[in-house]
Amino acid sequence: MASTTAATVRVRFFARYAELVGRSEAAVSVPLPATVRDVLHRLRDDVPGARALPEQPLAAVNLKQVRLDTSVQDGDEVALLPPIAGG
Amino acid sequence: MASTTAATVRVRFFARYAELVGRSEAAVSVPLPATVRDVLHRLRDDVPGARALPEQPLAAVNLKQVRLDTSVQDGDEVALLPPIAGG
Amino acid sequence: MSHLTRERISLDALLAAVASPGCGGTCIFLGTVRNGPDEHGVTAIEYSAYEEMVETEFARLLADAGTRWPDARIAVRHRLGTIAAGEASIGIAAAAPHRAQAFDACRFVIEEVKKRVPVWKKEMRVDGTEVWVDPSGRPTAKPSHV
Amino acid sequence: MSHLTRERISLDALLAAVASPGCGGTCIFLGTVRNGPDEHGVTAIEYSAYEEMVETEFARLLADAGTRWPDARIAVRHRLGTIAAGEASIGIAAAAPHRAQAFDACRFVIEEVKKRVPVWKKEMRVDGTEVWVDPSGRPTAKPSHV
Repeated sequence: MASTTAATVRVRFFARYAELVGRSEAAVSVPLPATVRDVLHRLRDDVPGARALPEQPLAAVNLKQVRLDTSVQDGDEVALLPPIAGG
Repeated sequence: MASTTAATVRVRFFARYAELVGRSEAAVSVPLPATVRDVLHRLRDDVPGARALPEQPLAAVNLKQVRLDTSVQDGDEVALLPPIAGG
Repeated sequence: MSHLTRERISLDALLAAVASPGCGGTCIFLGTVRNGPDEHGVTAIEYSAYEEMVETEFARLLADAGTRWPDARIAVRHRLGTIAAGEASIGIAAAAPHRAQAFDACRFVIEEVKKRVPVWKKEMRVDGTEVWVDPSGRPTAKPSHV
Repeated sequence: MSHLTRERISLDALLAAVASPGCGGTCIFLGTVRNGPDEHGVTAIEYSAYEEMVETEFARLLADAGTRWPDARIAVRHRLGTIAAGEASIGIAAAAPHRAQAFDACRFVIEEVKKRVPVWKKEMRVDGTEVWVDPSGRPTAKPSHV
């Protein structure tokens, strides 16, 4: 893809997802424009353990839950959230 | 009324009703059969302060709320209850 | 154990009475003597009751709640006497396996108390007046000590 | 003040945070680690969270509650770390002029927490297994330490 700009996002894994991936965070670079879904695809290529994650996990960008088609910018923090079980 | 049997009931007044009547209890005798309403009528005749009570107060017989047409027996405890304001 | 007390209501005692390994949700209600902008300078409320009937009515009411929510554990304590503004007059704790039961059972108890349990209150106001509270309307002011 | 703690949840602190002269009703919810007949010998639950997001999500959630119940005062504390069966993982207190607001606001907060606040739990069972709880289904058993 002929993109002149790339974004590097910090991806964080929590709870069971951190166990599945075998780490609690990763840095991922994607050509812009990009969505959370693009980040997920790149993650599966770059981080072997990430293939164990579900296809459509809950996600947050910069501390706010978002849909997977939400766009990301350079420096964003993307979090992948297992089913919420608080309280 | 030509009744051969009479019942004596203990009537108790609470909260504002005790203040209105000027006492917290009275003994009232009524010919049987009799209802709580009969007790109330006799009370108004016997106890001057009782005329200040409302026509149709909440009433309980033997610790249970009842309608005014409930019958009373000798030895019953009749209580006249101002509007309940607990909690 | 009596449902009436003249001491401060102990939340810890209520919680201890309902705690159970199978209960994951506990709902507590505290009714406190209010002295807000809608009140007229309430310093305290004097609570009185038909005490024998309060006990039997609470027993009936808790039996009713037990029929509706068989898995809930409920404790209730009503305080009598003079209660200063800000202090609790009633405490209810309902524990249940799931939170919906705990909330519903706790709410049921306070709503039924308001309808069925023969307790009365007289507001003590800063201006020296004392007013019987009639929840069916607004309290009617009355000169002190009448 | 943080909504997260690793210490026991203090009911007194929650109550102090919401007490107000104008509030006549306070509803408290405590969520406790359950080990009932439907559980499989749960000795403790390990709670973890996306802590920064928990704080911002609680702030949003309390702002939402404040819009719905402007007169209510609400405090919430979620505990993280290993919590033994019987101990509280969350405490919510809602005080309001009238009890309906207090109940509704308290219930709203716990329901929203279950939906929005990124906290996870792993059950520790007597047989040594550890199981992530997925509220969308039953927890799936998994060998220990995998």
